[in-house]
Order: sequence, then structure tokens, then C-alpha cells
Amino acid sequence: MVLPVPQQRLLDLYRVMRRIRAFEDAAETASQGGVAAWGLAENATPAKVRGPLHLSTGQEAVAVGVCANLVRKDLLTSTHRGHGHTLAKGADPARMMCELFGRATGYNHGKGGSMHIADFSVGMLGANGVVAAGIPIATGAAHALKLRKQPNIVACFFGDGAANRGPFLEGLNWAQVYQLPVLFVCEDNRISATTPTGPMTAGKGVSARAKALAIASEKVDGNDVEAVDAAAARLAAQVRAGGGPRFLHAVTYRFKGHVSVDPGSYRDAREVETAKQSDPLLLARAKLLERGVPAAAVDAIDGEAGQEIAAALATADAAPWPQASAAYEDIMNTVTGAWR
Amino acid sequence: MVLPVPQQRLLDLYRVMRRIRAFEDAAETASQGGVAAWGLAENATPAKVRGPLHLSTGQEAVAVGVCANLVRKDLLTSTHRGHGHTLAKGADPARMMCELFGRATGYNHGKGGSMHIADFSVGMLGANGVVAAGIPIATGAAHALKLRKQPNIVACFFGDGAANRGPFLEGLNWAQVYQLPVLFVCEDNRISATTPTGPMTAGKGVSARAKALAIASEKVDGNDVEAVDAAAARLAAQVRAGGGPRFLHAVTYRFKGHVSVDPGSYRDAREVETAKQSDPLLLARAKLLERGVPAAAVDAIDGEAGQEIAAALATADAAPWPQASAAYEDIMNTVTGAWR
Amino acid sequence: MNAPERKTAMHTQQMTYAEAACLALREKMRADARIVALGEDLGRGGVFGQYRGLPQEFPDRIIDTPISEANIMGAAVGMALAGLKPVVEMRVIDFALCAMDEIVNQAAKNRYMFGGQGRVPLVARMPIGIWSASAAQHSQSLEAWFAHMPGLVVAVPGTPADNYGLLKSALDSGDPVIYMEHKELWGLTGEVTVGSEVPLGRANVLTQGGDLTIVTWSRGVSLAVQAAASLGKAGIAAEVIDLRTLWPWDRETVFASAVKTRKVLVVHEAVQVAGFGAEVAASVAEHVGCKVARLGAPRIPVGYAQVLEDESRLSAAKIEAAARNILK
Amino acid sequence: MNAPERKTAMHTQQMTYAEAACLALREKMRADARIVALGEDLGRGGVFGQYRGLPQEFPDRIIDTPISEANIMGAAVGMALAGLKPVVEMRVIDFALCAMDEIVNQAAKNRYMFGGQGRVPLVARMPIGIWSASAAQHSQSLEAWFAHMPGLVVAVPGTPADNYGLLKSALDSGDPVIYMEHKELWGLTGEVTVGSEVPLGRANVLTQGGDLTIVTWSRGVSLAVQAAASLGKAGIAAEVIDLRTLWPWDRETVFASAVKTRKVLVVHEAVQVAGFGAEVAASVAEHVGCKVARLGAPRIPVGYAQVLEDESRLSAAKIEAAARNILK
Ligand SMILES: Cc1ncc(C[n+]2csc(CCOP(=O)(O)OP(=O)(O)O)c2C)c(N)n1
Ligand SMILES: Cc1ncc(C[n+]2csc(CCOP(=O)(O)OP(=O)(O)O)c2C)c(N)n1
Ligand SMILES: [Mg+2]
Ligand SMILES: [Mg+2]
Repeated sequence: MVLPVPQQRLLDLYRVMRRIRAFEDAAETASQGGVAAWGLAENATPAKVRGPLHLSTGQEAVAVGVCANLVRKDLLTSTHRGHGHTLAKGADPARMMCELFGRATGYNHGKGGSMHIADFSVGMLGANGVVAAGIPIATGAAHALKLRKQPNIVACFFGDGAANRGPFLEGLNWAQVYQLPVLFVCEDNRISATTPTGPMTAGKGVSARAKALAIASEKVDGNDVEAVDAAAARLAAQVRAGGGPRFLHAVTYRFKGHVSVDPGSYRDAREVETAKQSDPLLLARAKLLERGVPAAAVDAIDGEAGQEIAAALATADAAPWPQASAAYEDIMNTVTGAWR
Repeated sequence: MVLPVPQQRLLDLYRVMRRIRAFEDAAETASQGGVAAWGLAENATPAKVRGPLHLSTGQEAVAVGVCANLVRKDLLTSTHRGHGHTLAKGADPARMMCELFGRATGYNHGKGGSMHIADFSVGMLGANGVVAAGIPIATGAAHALKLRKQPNIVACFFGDGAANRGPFLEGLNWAQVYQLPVLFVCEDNRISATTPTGPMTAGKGVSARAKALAIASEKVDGNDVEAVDAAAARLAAQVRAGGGPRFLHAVTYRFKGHVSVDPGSYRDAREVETAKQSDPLLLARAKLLERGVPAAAVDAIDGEAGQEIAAALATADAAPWPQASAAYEDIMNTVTGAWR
Repeated sequence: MNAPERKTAMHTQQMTYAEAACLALREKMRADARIVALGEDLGRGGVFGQYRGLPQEFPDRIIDTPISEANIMGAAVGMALAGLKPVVEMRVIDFALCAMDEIVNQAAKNRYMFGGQGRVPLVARMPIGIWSASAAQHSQSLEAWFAHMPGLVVAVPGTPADNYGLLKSALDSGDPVIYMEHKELWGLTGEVTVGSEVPLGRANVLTQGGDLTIVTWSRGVSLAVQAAASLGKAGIAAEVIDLRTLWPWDRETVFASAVKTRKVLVVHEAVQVAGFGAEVAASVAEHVGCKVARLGAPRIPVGYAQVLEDESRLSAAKIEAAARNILK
Repeated sequence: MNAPERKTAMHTQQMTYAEAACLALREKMRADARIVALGEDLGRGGVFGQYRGLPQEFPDRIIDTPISEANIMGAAVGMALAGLKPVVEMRVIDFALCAMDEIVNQAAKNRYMFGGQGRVPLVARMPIGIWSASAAQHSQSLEAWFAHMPGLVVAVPGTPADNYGLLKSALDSGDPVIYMEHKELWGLTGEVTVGSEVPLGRANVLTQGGDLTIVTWSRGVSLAVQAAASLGKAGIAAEVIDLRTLWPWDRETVFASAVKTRKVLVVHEAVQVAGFGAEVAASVAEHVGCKVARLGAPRIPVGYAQVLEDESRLSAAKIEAAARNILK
């Protein structure tokens, strides 16, 4: 069955979104009951994923639509909610799952976990536990690319809440001043942990702020992966052509709580239900079917994603723990204990 | 000689500007040769004003025009370049000079010097050695005024260079979110130490940034004290009426180097000469004469300012030094030495 | 503006470390209308429940803020100067690193630098410590930094009773207090004497003993008591001292114990190198001249996997081993 | 992209502490095109002249920046991850407080937290110390903070030769280096061996002596040598050790001297409480068990007036008095 090109692209985008969803769902399950976070008492039987887990469930279209316009040598900085970005940039779900399980074979050898998931080999420079901290790092990486005359760009993801932190201003100003190759992407899920972002944000939101710095921006439906893809394609091309930074404002929704152990009870249940009707996976699937792609073909992708993630879980489960001595590696002079 | 009211106001404004100019000139002279700053070697014969001295010479109209619209219980936060703000808010030049001379009778008992000049009794909450650091403090003070239902406002001065620091965004956002009574005043002298601010600043400058946060702003000729006065009157009234923050962008010029020992040789001498033709004192004087105020009346003000500052110098010169033991006052538990 | 003060009769009650903080703050807020609390997500009672119930009782004085640590802390300085007593919530100390200019250059120095013209009576809460699998950016303990900084008071409660009593004293201090609750103690239950206060600068001697002194604070407290119990079974009598505040710190109590036991072990969760244990050990060595030893974390970031995290964690067994070592 | 390496023959030359830094950076920048420097006002050679001539020679690699300390430091992390070796100028350490998240949570932890996937070879220059009449916000010395922080190297040169040699080693370290020049040393002249390097972690024994050991660094070095000379006239032989780097620090050299003299005085300009002197004194007490004493500043902000500032300043006389005290 030969599909016309556009459907092939949407299928590809759908495939990555589905992989992310399956990964997040599996990680969430593996984290149940064991996280001593969010005011809960420490559990006697630790879950397989012990640490705080910020799920991007419902926001897959932003990561996927943007990263579809990046090449391997392009760079990316992420947030605390970084699984989607990492997978979309091309990381291996099994090595990611190993990291979440705290295994020696994880990307960070068990040193980072979910909040610091990274795959430098595909240019994914790391999730970050500090809101907005990726912004200056992204501008610096872009500055290096420009100084080194490399043809690549940096995608810098952050949330709506991050736009109220100082580094947002400092980083955007910097990128525009030096005309750096960075695509800023605001994943606007309209909430910051338990606080609606709107009332905490002055003015007409993030795009207005970018505009005040003369950074051209586009606003898109962040649940429509094709819309994100198209906008990212336009903006990334401008950035790549040396036009300086661009800004993408993608409006989306967080289906889950702030972390996996957060039931999110501060939100109206109906609001969540309504939002789920715009699930980016449902939207993409509907489009595919509407355009004549057989349901079986889409189902096959779902099945493959499920298998892939099941395999990742099995790999992670069987993977070795780090040695205690590894705690003294990746840092100067501590391996011998001499400088303890 | 009875003058029509507008000239009386301009005369009053002129008087304060002249006081500031005389103060700055005297402080500058008293600082010659003794500051071990700016790469110069430490001098064996310390000057009377030893520390770094940031002069606002040429920028007097901004401080005076704004503070003419404040009452004593209104609050003010300043910058490293704070003499003008302090005098305009009503501080005593003699106690200020004592502080610059490091005497026990200075406002800070010799603990702060020029960079931390303050007179809390007139609501002047301090010059600050950290660029943009006054902005969060001003928003907090305004927040307190609002929560305590006090009828006062806060004036928050900062330079053009400060608008690239994170606290600028955080503070302005905060003030607008909580609709706080603060008047932000950007003293735009178009330079940050030795670096022209323009090329370091993305977009259409500070007003655009305020606008992006939905804070109404006005731009004025910061050398025209009547223009500043009029704009500040409008904006301060709106702030006082509970309309939330407002923003005043006043364009001016720094006649001197960044600090008193800086010859400012990185600037084109002609640029400085040209700028001096818009000296706010010359402009105000010309207006006064044009409107029929006799030159003698203006000269008299100049003479009075000179005498006042000469007296301040004499007071400072005769004032006692702090005791060494004062180093352990104004801080907990150190006075006894018990916690050394 | 002050609400009528409600006198609380003294009685004891079981509660958690988090509940103790809530109660202390509630009492103080009822008594003093100048107290406000500000920080992210406070409107839902704080991410550790340490403000639970307060948003309902004081809707205008528990303030939700934008994610703006620098401005949260800077605004608190301005609020304090304009007559309020702000409680500043930094969520975890790691985020307070986004507000260091405001803490160090502004809050700490204000009173001194301006010659006593103003005071900054704020309480900055910045939960510290390792917290199950939270890795390098959510597990730090930086109490030594603030002890080093003139102008700051530093409190490190290790029990519900102290979290109750010290928070109240912190709100009375008149100077900025760095108030460090430990993230793994929120659920710890203990007896609290309602109506009491714990003064700043006074240590608590938890066990008496003549063989060695163990000085600790925060998360170290219950572990040191455990270690002392185990040593006791082997006939070794350890005197466990909980400093409770690191500035001012109770040198008299520590020195008196050191004179008695001639062996002082300082235990803390923070990195050992240049930790506050160095200050205690150096002071004891200078002023008493007896044997000293320290137990702190190795100079590595906290890792995510359990086995890595454990390298940075304190435990009763590690304390016991260090105690036996100094007794050799 | 590398320029052809120019071999410099070893020879000695008199120069200032600032010139020594310029020369070191120039040599390194000629040899390695990945080195860039960024900070405010660098285009005019730096506010202390410590980049003089470099903007002319490397117009594209000496980068003027907006006043954005957080982004300067954060960008340097990104630059390092993307293949450059940035030298970050913070102007004075007090402003580095605006970039603490970037230094501590990002630069210091990156290599470890990401399991060695990346390295952050940046050199963060943050001049420290009291500087005539610059008061509380421009006079701090916070070396102890960074020594406490896993992942950071800390260098504190006290002479032109060391500023030359250590800056070169810092640029080779591969990990983030907190490089602390002292603001009152810029004009200090001394002999520099051009072409040499000073390894990280190696102390310099400046005077030999059997009566007591004085351990110091940065501004303390020349004052301690002065004090030792004065003590020498009174027949007291002091061994003065300049640590030069605080992480790693040369414990072997200090311990060996302590074993010999049995009396160790640690001297630094920073506040004494929880200063790095506590680490040295505590380590000596633990490992050698001899007499220790510290001389640092009282726990007060630095005041503006000379008489107040002097309370926080080191002097040869204060060092001599402390030395005589430990000898009692
Ligand atoms: C500087 C800082 N402050 C606070 C936090 C705690 N925190 C973690 S995520 C979060 C909300 C972030 O909101 P947003 O940027 O919109 O991202 P989202 O979680 O919605 O993806 C907060 C407050 C943090 N990690 N860093
Ligand atoms: C956070 C911080 N960074 C750097 C400095 C050093 N510095 C002092 S004044 C100044 C320039 C400030 O420019 P601007 O805000 O325009 O004020 P102006 O000096 O022109 O009045 C700089 C960079 C500082 N004091 N604080
Ligand atoms: Mg959000
Ligand atoms: Mg300016």
C-alpha cells in the first residue's frame, strides 16, 4: 500500500507520538506507589521508578512536531517534563527506561533519572530540574554553533510558567542580540504545577514578550501535530537560514498531575475530560482515517509501540544496578577517595 | 516679585536640580585621586570620598521631575547612581556628605557610602550596588502598601542596562499581576558602564517590554524637567488611584564617566559635548529667563545651592569618624564578640 | 490591623513535622496581622502540606506567586522594609539558588549597610536534604553557606517540637532567618508542647554520656539517637547534641560536653568538605583541644539510583562506625 | 579551527597580577581557538585591565554581553557543551550571586548528573575581596561556598606567577573552575616564568620553619610572608604555605608541615565562621591532631568607612598576633 507523501509524514509523526504515549504510560505504572514525593510518606516497597516523574501525556504533538524538523546534529534543551522531547529527538526508549529504573545501562548510568533524562549522542542536552534553566544553556549552545560556523540549530523547550522567570528575558534578549540559531518553543499547558499560569502572567502572554524583543513568533494548536510540524518547519527554516531566533507558542494541555503521584485534584474534572477530547493522538488518528489510511495500519503502529515499550521495560528490569563505586566516577579526583 | 505659578514650580524644580549638581560636583572633587577602583592603584593619600562614586551629573531632571510628584511617605528604590534620587526625595545634603566621607553622622553611620546612600525617614530605601536589585524590592514594598491599605506609592528607578536583567521581567510581571502601586522609572542614559546599551538590547527598548506586560508607559525627554514632571504627574496619579503600575521611560545622558575615576575615554568627546548642550540645568534656566524670570533670581538659587553644599562639606569635614566598635552594631550577636 | 491575640494554654499533642510548622504559623498569623506567606503553589497548602489549612483561614495573606524566585525573595525584602513580616517559601533550597543576590546582597546586608535604618524580619523557608530519588538538583543541604553569611540567622529543626518552636522564634527574630526544614522529616511524628517556643541559639542535649559527644542537626538527629542507642548496648555512652540553630550556635553546650568526653564527632548530611561540621570541629579543636572527627557526605552530587544516593546518605550504621573510629 | 601553536621559550619577566592573567589567556587563546571570553565591558579590556589587548587580538572571541549574569553563566554552560571553552567574567563575585543556579545546579552538576555524557570546561572568573571603600556588596570572599560544591575546582592565586600559571591550568582542567582573583592584587608586581604552568592542587611553601605553620591563600599570602619575616626577627620560624587551589587542596603538604611544627594557623580574608579555614583546621585536627587556630574576618558585612573596613581586613600585624597566640 503506497500512501501519498503527506500521510506518510503524519504516520511518522503519529508513530513517535504513540511511542511517547506508550513510554509515559509504562513509566507511570512503574512509578505507582513508590515515590516519596509530593507530601506522601516514603513507601516501604519502592516502585521500579522511584523518583519524581513529570509526564508529558497529552502534550506529545509539540515535541514531535518540532523535532520532526530537526536533524541529529541539531541540539535540544528540555524541561523537567522531558521524556517526549528525548524520544522525539531520537533516543532509545530502552536506555531511557533503564535510566528511569536507575540502572547502570541508562543514559546517565543511573545518576540522573527522569528529571535529568538526556541523550547527548542525538543532541538532546538534558531535561532539567530547574524551571527555565534550559533557556540560557540553549542560547549558549546556539552561540557556540554560530561562532564555530556549524550549520545546526538549537530547539529550546520550556513551559508557560517558565516565562515569568528572569532567564526567559535574559536568554531571549541574548539570542536576538547575537542573532543566534535557536528556536524557542513554549509548551503552554496553561498550568504551573498546581497554579493556573494565566493569573500569574501579565500582558498578552509569551508571544507578546517575544515580540517586544523583536523575535518573530507563531502561535499554534499544540495538540495538532501537523500544525506544529508546519509552523516548526517554517520557523526552523528561518533560524537555519541565519535569520536569528524564532519563537513557537504551542497551546496544549497536561492530562496528568504535575508529577506521577499527584492526582491533580485542584483541577476541575470536567476540564480534564473536555481537554481529552483534543488528545493529539486521537486527532491524528482521526485525520489518518479520514484521509483513507486503514485503521489496521494505525493499529499496527499502536501495537508496535506497545511492543517496543514492553521490550524496554523488560530490558530495564533485567539491567544491572550501578556499582556503589560509580558514585565516585564522572567527577574529578573523587574516584580515589583522596579528596573526600 | 510675585511669579505666576508655573514659573514657581519650575524654579522649585530648578532649585533641586541645582542642589544635586552642586552636590555631585563637590563629591566628585572630594573623590579625586583616592579611589583604588577601576584598575587604578591604591593611593597613599586617601581622598575624602574614598569609595566608588557614580555621579548622576546631567541626569538631574529625571530624579527631580519624578520626585516632585511624590510625598514624604511614598517610597523610592534607587540604583548605584543614587545621589540625585536621594536629594530629590528630600534628604539632607550634609548628612549625605557625611556618609560619603565615611563619618559616624552619615545616614548609614559610615557603613554604606555613596553606593548605599539612603534616607529611610523620607522613604528613600537605598541606593544599591547590584544592577536591577531595586526592582523586586520596590514591588515588594508596593505589595506591602497595598496589603496594608496605605495610600502611598513606590517610585522605582533603574538604568537602561538593568532592563536586560531577569529581575526586570520578574518585577514588572509581579507588579502588574498584583496591580501594585509602583511607578517604574527607566533612566535611559544609553550606556551601561562602558558599553552602549543599544546593541545589547533586543527589540524596541524598555517601553516595548513594559507594553508586552500590559503596563502603560510614557517616553519623555529626560533632560526637560517640566516634561518629566508632567509625565510623572500623570502616571503617579494613575498609580495612586489604584490603577496598577505605570512605566516612565526618560531619555537622558551621563556627562561623567561611569565612576568618578573613570575618564570615560571610550566615548566620543564630541558626543559628550553635544549632549552637554542639552544640560537639563541650562534648559531649565533658559526657559526661566525666556518666561521673564530675572537672571538674578536664578543666579541666587545657584548661589544658595553652592552655599548649602559648601556647608555640607564643612559639616562632613568636621564630623567624627565611627568608632571601631560600631562595626559590630546593626547586626545580631556580634556586638559582644560572642559569635565571632 | 492586628487581630486580638489568642492565648494558647500549654499542652502537648502528637503531630507531624509538617503539622507542627502549620500550627506554629497559624498561631503567629492569628496574633500578628503583619505576617504574610508567599511562594509558588501556596494556595493549595504548599507542596509538602506545610501550609495546609492556612489559605482557607488567611485567604489574603497566603500569596500564590509566579515562578520568580528572585522576585519572591526581593519582594519579601521590600515587604519587610514596608512593615510586613513575610514568610518566603522557596520549595526546595536548590531553587533558592535563583534568589541568592536577593538573600545575600539584599536581605542579609540591609540592616547593616544602611546603618540600622531598616530591618528585614523575613523567614525564608528552604527545605533541604536528600529526598528519595530526587537526584542532584533537588537534594542539596547548604546550611554552611548561610552560616558563613553575616546578617543571617540559620535554623535547622530536626523534630516536630523544634519545627514548631523554632518557627515561632524565627518569626520574632527581627532579622532574616534561613529556615531549613528537611524534606524527609515532613511525616515524622512527635510530641509538641503547644504554646512553647524554642529559642534561637540553644542546643538540645538528647542523650547524656561520658564517652564521646555527637553533635548533629536536622536529619542527623534521629539517626544519631539511634546510633547512640546501639552504642549504649555495647557499653559506650554517647552524648548526642542537636544544635537546632547554626547561627547563632550553642558553643557553650558543645564545649562543655567536649571538655567532659574529650572526643567530638560532628555528623551532618551535607557534603563534608567545607560543611558546617568543619566549623564545629575547628572550634572545638581550637577552644578545647580534644579529638575531633566529622561524618558528612562525600564531595559528589547526589545520584538518582538508590545505590548511588546511599553513598550520600547518613545512616545510624555510618554514625556508629564513625563513633567507634574516634574511640579507637 | 585551531591556530598553529606557538611555542614559548621559558624566561622570566616582571609583570603585574593583571598582566600575568592577560598573558596567560593570550597564550592559551593563540593555541586553542575554542577559548572565548564573555562578560560585561570586556571589549574595553575588562574593568580591571585583566583582558587588556585581547579584544584587539581576538575581536570575535572577546564577547561584550548584556548585563545578564544568569545568562552569561548559563550560556557558558551551553557553549562548553557545544565544544567551546568559555572564560566567564563575573566582574566581582558579588554579582556571581545573580548566577548561582547556573553555576551550582547547571555547570557543577552537568557532568555527573548526565553520567559523563558531557563536560563543562569553563573558567568562571569572579574577583574577590575587600577593595578600598567598596562596602558590603563589592567586597565578599566566598571561596568556601565553592569548595563545598561537588563538581567545581577552586583556584585562588595570590601572586602574579600563580595567576599566570593557574589560569593556564584552569583552562586545561576539563571541569568548571571557579577562578578567584583578588581585587587588591591587580597591581601587585612579581616575577613570572613565561611558559610555565602551576598545577591544580599543589601548594607552594613560601618560607620554611619549624615553629609553626601558617596556611593561607590569595590576599593572605604576602601578608603572611610579611608576618613571618617579622616573627623571624624575634627568632620564631614560621612555615608559610600558600594553598593556591582550595579544590583540590594540598593536604599532604599541610599535614607534613603540621606533623613537623605541631601548630597550624590558618589565615584568610573571608569571614571566619564556616570559611575554608574551618575545613583546613578541622582536617589538621582530625588527621594530625595538633594545635590549630584560625584568623578570618568577623561575621559582619564589610563596612564603608576605613575604620569599619579595617575590622574585616587582614594585616601582617593581625597575623603576627595570632601566630604569637598559638605559640603561647
Ligand atoms: C526555579 C524553579 N522554581 C520552581 C520549581 C518547581 N517546579 C517544577 S515544575 C514547576 C511548574 C512549571 O510550570 P511550566 O513551566 O508551565 O511547566 P509544566 O510543568 O507545565 O510543563 C514548578 C513550579 C522548579 N523546578 N524550578
Ligand atoms: C548585577 C550587576 N552586574 C554588573 C554590575 C556592574 N555595573 C555597575 S553599574 C553598571 C552599568 C549599569 O548600567 P545602567 O543600568 O544603564 O545604569 P547607569 O550606570 O547607566 O546609570 C554595571 C554593569 C552590577 N553592579 N550589578
Ligand atoms: Mg505549564
Ligand atoms: Mg545606563
